[in-house]
Amino acid sequence: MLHFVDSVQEAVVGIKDGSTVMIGGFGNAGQPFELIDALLECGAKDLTVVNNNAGQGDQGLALLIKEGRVRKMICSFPRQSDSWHFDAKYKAGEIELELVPQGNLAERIRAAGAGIGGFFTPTGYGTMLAEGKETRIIDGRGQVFETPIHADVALIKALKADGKGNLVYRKTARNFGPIMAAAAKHTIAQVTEIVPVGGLDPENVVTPGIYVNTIVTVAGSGQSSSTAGKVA
Amino acid sequence: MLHFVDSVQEAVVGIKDGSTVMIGGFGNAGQPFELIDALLECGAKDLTVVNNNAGQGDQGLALLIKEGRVRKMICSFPRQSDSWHFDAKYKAGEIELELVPQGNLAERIRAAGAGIGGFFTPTGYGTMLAEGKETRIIDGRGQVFETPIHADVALIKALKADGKGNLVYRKTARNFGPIMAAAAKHTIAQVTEIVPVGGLDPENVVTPGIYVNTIVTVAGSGQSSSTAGKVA
Amino acid sequence: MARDIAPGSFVNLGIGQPTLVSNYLTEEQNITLHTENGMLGMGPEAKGGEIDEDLINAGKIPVTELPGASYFHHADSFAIMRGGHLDICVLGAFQVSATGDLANWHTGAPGAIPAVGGAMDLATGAKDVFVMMTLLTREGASKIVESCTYPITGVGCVTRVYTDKGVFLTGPDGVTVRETFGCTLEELQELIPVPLKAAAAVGLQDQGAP
Amino acid sequence: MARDIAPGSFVNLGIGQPTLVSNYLTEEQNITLHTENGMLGMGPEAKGGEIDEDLINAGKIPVTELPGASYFHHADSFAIMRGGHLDICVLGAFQVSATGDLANWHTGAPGAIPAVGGAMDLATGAKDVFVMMTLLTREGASKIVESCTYPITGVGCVTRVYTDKGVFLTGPDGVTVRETFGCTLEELQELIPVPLKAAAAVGLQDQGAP
Repeated sequence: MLHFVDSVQEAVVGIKDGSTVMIGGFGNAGQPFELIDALLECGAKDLTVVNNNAGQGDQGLALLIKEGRVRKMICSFPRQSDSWHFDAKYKAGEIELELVPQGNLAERIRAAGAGIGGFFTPTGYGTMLAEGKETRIIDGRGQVFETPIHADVALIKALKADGKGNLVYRKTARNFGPIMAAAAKHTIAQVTEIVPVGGLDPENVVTPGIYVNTIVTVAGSGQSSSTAGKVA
Repeated sequence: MLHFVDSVQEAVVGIKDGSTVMIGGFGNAGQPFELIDALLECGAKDLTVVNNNAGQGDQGLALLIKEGRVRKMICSFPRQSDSWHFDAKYKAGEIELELVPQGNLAERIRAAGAGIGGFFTPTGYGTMLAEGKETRIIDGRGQVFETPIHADVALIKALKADGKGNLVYRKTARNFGPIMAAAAKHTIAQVTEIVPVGGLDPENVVTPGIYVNTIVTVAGSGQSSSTAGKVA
Repeated sequence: MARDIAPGSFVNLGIGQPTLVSNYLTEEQNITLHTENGMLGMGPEAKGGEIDEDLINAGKIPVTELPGASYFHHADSFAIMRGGHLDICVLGAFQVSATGDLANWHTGAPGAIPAVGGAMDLATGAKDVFVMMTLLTREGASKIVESCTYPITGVGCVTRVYTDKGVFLTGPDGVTVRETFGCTLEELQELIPVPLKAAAAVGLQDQGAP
Repeated sequence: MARDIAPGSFVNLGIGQPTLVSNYLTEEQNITLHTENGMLGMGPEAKGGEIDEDLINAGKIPVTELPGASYFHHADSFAIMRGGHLDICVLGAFQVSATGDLANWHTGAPGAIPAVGGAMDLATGAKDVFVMMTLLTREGASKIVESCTYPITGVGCVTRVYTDKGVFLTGPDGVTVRETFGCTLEELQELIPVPLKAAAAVGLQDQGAP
């Protein structure tokens, strides 16, 4: 069932300790900052977080890590010039890291949403990141067996939702939103604007409403509201 | 490289005997009838054809089968009230059939385009269609190993192309077009209209031009030109 | 059956008989229909000037689009089914076994040309698989069986069977009778070659998802 | 290197140095740039009022959109890379082996936090992998090696190496020198610990795709 809620606090209220939480975004584009802040506020801990990175600077996911709420990160690129909170926890042995090539991360998330039990890919074959994994040669190429990444909750950001929960995104802020929405049991989307049913062209819907459970409007929440009109 | 050609005959000229040819469409929606007619005309034979069905009535794929050009069909639903040409060839032992559950067909085509070496799926587990296939239990569910379906050529129909080969489709005529375009070495698209570069909204492109090699305009070729204006 | 579908559900109605269920859905139920050829928000069959050859259902019948619809390609459409996102699919059947095996795609007769379409994906992927069928064949044999004699579509996938004589729940624990139409449990037991249990009087509506 | 990219190619330029290649591409070449965070038709870096936080490249730098661009989600974007649809990707490297193994993601130093991003997908997926690097480390060691001592990114994936001292083809047959910059083949051979072959004078442009 789809719910429209009035605040980000209300949106995250069901997230439990020990949950696996997917968080959309690549860099700042598509990061649901307000939902992450609400998650921090609600106090859920022992989280496994799936994101491309492991937090930047002193905001969002970085704070969640700093506060010790994240037991494990599944990501492709934790190390950045401003990933100091992750770096500190990692060096102190206080956070677990599952490092996944970015395309395997995307494909494993997609597999979870699509009901695929696992797949073989050439990416990572012969490297450290395939150590301990099943491999086989298919059509002459070495391939690694990768498994789906399911989640309890996804926090994503989109540009607009309609009354059926259909979503459209904006430019490269689309990134992980559509596949995380499909991979999580419960998807929470923050959007800049909610339009009536019929307000999105059915040809242009990116995430069908079947993948969305909770929607909250965050006024001017990135997906640059100033230029959003160009996209509609 | 992308080529715009003037006729469907010119579009199919490189298709060789023995090729694997994917043909888009589900029912009449999205069937590239004019390209199929041109394929019939060009005389290529010993074809393996991938389509959801095995031809209907006395047109398109059904004629290709009738004329003995198709050595093997890979499809999910060959038997229809008007699939008499396939039925006759099949009963005479003159055509090979690989029957694939429709979702496995779609996912195997998608896997080819996405560089996946194979995947496990619960669909078909424990049935006749999994006989002889590798299986394993994953998370308590029986699953079957399925392999990608690659093709030499895809013949698809879209609504519009821009000068970069980006495509948009119309309603349920989208069906197999996007995944076949990605799975084939050479994709030939018939479109109702070609618009200049910049004439499609980048947010709404369904098939990026990287997947398209040859484009031909077929005036009023389905994708109901009468109502097409509504979609733009 | 239509009234057993929870408000807000996403539902796929199989080709043929199951399609008729849509006539009994009310607007208040706010059900969204999926068609596996690439659409959510499918409306009723198209009539006259509404007919558009690019807008058809899985049975290749022209349909209409409701506000809030969306279109997607075949792999995305089957990902919805296979990923467990549909609440219910409704299918016809030749046979259903006591533990919910479904046979509905192939008679297995020699010379028959097999065709499967999306039946196996629906059977395996939907959260609940409802079957709609007459209880008996034309020859009077029960279609609820100990184990299917026709080639199966999916293992242990059916959760409810709606027939002309009663409604049955199937699953790991065998067959439970939820409702009878003009006959007693004992009369049903004479027709059906597997042990039937009577549903408890309360909580019946909650037993759909085993 | 820019002039070695065939007209109409689809290209991904890795983070850092390789990004600079875009400054040397001409309009006539009609090259389409891919960025793995979800776009084809990427334009130059955004300046001033063009900057849009929703439009960035894989290095998280604001970029622009060219006419004919398209956006897609991460799985679709990596399907383009992994499915073998990119003609060329250009990457930096710590080391390249004689047979084209690439090491560019991890120093393997104790305590270093590993980060891989899309490097393995690009290395494995593109039709041609071009490496751009100085031939020697700061300590004067050759980065073209018999076999990589750093953890590898991909096996046998590099087809060409562009350095300050020469251009090399790598593959199953070892290293071929295609071009030298201000030095002789013999001088290069003194720097590089694997046997070098001289390219035949003709047909060099065709040797990129083994």
